[in-house]
Amino acid sequence: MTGATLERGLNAFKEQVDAPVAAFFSSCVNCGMCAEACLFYTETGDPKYTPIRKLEPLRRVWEQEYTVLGKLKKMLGLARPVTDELLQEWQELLYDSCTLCGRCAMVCPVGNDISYMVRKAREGMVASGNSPADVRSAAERAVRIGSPMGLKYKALAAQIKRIETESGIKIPLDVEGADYMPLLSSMEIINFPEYIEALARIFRQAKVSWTLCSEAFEATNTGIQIGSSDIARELVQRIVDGAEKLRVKCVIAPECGHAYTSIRWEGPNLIGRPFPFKVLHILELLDELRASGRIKTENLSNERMTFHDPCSIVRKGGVIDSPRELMAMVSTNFVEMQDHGKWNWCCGGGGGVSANTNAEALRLKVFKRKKDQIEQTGATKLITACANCRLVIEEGLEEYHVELPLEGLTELVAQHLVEDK
Amino acid sequence: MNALNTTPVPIEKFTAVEHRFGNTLPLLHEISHALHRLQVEGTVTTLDLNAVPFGPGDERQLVDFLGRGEVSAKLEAMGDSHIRESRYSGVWIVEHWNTSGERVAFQIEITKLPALLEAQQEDIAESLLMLQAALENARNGASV
Amino acid sequence: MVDTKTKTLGEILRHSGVSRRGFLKFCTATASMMALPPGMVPAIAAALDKARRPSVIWLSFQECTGCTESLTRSHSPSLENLIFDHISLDYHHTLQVASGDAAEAAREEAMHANAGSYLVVVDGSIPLGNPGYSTTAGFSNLQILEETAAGAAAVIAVGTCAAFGGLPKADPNPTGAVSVRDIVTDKPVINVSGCPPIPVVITGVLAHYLTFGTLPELDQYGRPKAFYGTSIHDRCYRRPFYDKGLFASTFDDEGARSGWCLYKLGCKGPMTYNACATAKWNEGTSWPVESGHGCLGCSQPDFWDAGGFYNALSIPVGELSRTVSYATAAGLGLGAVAAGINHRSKVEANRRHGEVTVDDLEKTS
Amino acid sequence: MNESMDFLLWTRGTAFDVSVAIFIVGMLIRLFEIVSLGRGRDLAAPRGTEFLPGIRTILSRTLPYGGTFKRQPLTVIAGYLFHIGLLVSLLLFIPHIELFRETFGFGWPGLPNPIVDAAAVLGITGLLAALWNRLTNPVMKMLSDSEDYLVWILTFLPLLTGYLAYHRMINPYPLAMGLHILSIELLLVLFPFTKLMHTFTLFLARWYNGAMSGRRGVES
Repeated sequence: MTGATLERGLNAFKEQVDAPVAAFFSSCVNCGMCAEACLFYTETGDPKYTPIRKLEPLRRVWEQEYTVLGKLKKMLGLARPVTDELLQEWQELLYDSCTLCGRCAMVCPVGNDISYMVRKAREGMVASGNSPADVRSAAERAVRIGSPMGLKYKALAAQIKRIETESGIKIPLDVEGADYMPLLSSMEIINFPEYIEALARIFRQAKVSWTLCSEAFEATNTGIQIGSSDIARELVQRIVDGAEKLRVKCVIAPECGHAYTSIRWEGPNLIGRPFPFKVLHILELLDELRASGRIKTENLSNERMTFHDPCSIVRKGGVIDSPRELMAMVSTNFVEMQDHGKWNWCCGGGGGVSANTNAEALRLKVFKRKKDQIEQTGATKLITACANCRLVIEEGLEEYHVELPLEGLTELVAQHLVEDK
Repeated sequence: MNALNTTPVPIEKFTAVEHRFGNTLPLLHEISHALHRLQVEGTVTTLDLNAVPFGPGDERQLVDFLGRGEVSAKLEAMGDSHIRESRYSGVWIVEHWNTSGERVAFQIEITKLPALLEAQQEDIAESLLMLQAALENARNGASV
Repeated sequence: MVDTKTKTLGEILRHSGVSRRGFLKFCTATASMMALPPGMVPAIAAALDKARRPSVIWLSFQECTGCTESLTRSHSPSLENLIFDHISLDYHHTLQVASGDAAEAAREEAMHANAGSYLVVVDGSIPLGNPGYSTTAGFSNLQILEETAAGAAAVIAVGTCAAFGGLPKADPNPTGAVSVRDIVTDKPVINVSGCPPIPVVITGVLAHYLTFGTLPELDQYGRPKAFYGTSIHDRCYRRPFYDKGLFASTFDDEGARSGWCLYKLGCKGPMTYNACATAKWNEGTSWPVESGHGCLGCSQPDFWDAGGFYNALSIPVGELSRTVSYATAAGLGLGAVAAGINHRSKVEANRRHGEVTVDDLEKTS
Repeated sequence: MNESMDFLLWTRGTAFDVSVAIFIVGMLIRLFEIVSLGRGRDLAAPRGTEFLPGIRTILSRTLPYGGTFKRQPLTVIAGYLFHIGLLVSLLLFIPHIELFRETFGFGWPGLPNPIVDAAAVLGITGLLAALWNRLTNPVMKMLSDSEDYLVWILTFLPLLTGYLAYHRMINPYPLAMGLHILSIELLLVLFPFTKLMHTFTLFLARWYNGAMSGRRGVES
């Protein structure tokens, strides 16, 4: 098969409709409550961004292919078809204005999981060639080069070398039989290498057996972002292969939202078998080390800090309490945002939005929600656990001329770590 | 017959319970308003109680409530009629029976004097003729 | 002897020594019987004073004589007697002395002598299935009705059979029974429905015609509004219990003893229009609801087919449980078919899935 | 002749049987259609369970989240009003309970008519408010298609005709009751083929949502 066609797109939509999708569409009464949970609506006031409306193409396919009345209408020519024009128009709605944050799924009175369906609808968009060009090229880079940002192992090797020299800590590489194999996101390698150093210091202190894998270090998965299970499978398979080769017990997802989703929740389903290793988010691991007393902190900061919950890790990942426990390890003046935990508002850049230049203006506009939320807390430092959130927030704050330092939670823990000299 | 008498046939003892169905109260209010109209405007009102859906006991409750006043009249014309004032002056209870002793009308009149008690114009005219004829007879020598 | 055919009612009464008071009392009773407001008494008196005696021909078709029984055993015979004294009942199968040719001759004579002004009273429905189902003197009911109604001023259909077809018309209507109104379309037809109708309602209609020489105002079923204007439910003394939600659930429970609403026991009062609640039965003694039994709805068309007498009005006529079981069986079958089709559709879509690689992201045109 | 009684008997007889049959067959087809699409087995190691969180979400979504309630009070209040009004009128009016008792062989206690009457008024008010909201709220206005308005009418008519029949505001009564039953029959016939289905599928939808979240350790 070569190339994307409408026919392949329609077939993909058809494949994606399952019992939950059918139950969700059957249940929607167009009450519009999901709009009120979506920052793309609340910040623009434009009803076209109402979450459930973004699913119109998928809804039509469901209705026309899987319901008695819809089939009848289609037969009589009364059904509104899904055309290429419709899909083109919907690209903005399914990509630019949805971060898959899943907040709408929390408020829907009939219980529709809209982000679940957006993720599925994107499969049809990809197969019909209606995915955004930027995300497309990122996917190409990820598959062909190894990372969406076009970064190769060489770059990581250089960072490792630099960190080893600066900190004097050896970073294990390709160690067979290690317990933990942390993954990294390209952003961490390029923008936040402090994360790697923090890991090294914490693991050294906690005497954790760990290793990086030179063949499987990239955690990000543009297949998930663009919405192609086939591409996502290829990328996940690389990690599985690496982990299996090194026979690690546990793979650690980095401070990156969608990477956690792709390796923790979608991965086994993509490759069609359960993993022979565990998958933990770094915050979960740190919390385990804390609980078992293997790491301790000192010189707690009394600076007013707040925590931004990355949607994929918290609301959609279930890592809700660990960040709170860890914040308590580093700060005596931690404040929650008004809507926090599973009710948190998205930074506006998840789900591939930050990689999509078409969405840039809109993303900066809707960032106001996050900015207001942060300002309301009066915090002077913002902590998060997702490199993408971190970049998006930094960019957003700059746009709104807000001066506020940002830090990753893992680094912060490392900063306050009690280390045996 | 004896056999039948000895056959045990249980007969349920039924004591009629009089329930208050609440239909008299609105009627009493209506009477009260009518009485007020009689006092102020002199308007006469007649209520046909055959048109009121009484439940068992409702009628007795109403009649007991109205009680007995000073005036009571009995009329004998095509069966008996009882016209009596209730304890509320101006409120009259009028009942008409037919010649077979069955009640054919039951009314409450709110008036100074029920019209039926007055001598009727046609009867007066007839009476006058009869009286004159009787006097004529007397003058002609018949004994009075 | 006064010639009752030419004198007015007023003249006849005065001649019989009835005083004006007596006459007024009679008028009061008549007004009450016709369910007219007491204020109408003077008008009734004036009208009755001048009323003349009409000729009445009574025809009986597919009936049980219950309507005649109801009328003749009514609780105020002297009042009806008065009325009947002043109508001329020239033909009535059951009541007349004459029989055979003499009877039929009496009917023809009455029709002749009073052409265009006599009243026809009908009880019973008319079978159209086969004229032989019901005949009188060799004539089918249809023939007699058409012939007799031709010269009538109006026809009074007494009882639910004559008014709406009644029991003979009940499903499956073996005789092809129809109502008077189905046959007589060019004359006023007054329906006095009920099984049987309340006697004073029958006499009330006659009294109305006698008094005013006109027919009373009718409802959409051709029934006099004065008697059929409000439903049993609206005039029921047990209505407050309905409103409070207090219902008897069986005929011997506490609710039944306390005189609560009989809706659950199948009372059709809400849909039934009749004067039972005020006129009552058996010399004004009681009426069905007062005696503890729900209204059967006998004065409504098709009451016999309107569901079980002891089923609440809200319960549909058919056998709902049966419909539910059949439909469930059918639904399970069709549902399995629909499920099969959907399943196949999805399997087919999965089969047609071509792997999307990064080379497939661009549209081909 | 006898139109309104014939009409009432038709609505209580043939029409009722037909519409109940269509309703049941349609419902089963629709439910089979949904369930037959299946749900892939989740191979990811679960953090939590599915069953109880699913049940929990079925219950918890009955209450609105405070944040959205503050943003759209009218949607929430109108929704509550008409749903409660509808359910009370449908399930707690004694004549209706008699119908259920006849159909299923069991019944339950009802409420006094004045309370049901008040619930019906609330229901009607709620539906009118919901319609107004649908016509004026920009989101709902944009989302709504003809089906939404059809469904509104199908829901409104039984309440309205029921109210009018109970208060005997349409005469004669057999016509009023016939109209009321007919409006229910319309509702029953179209129910399985419109979004009225949410009455039943929302339990599925909420369960799926709660179960999928519960598996990840999130209470949704």
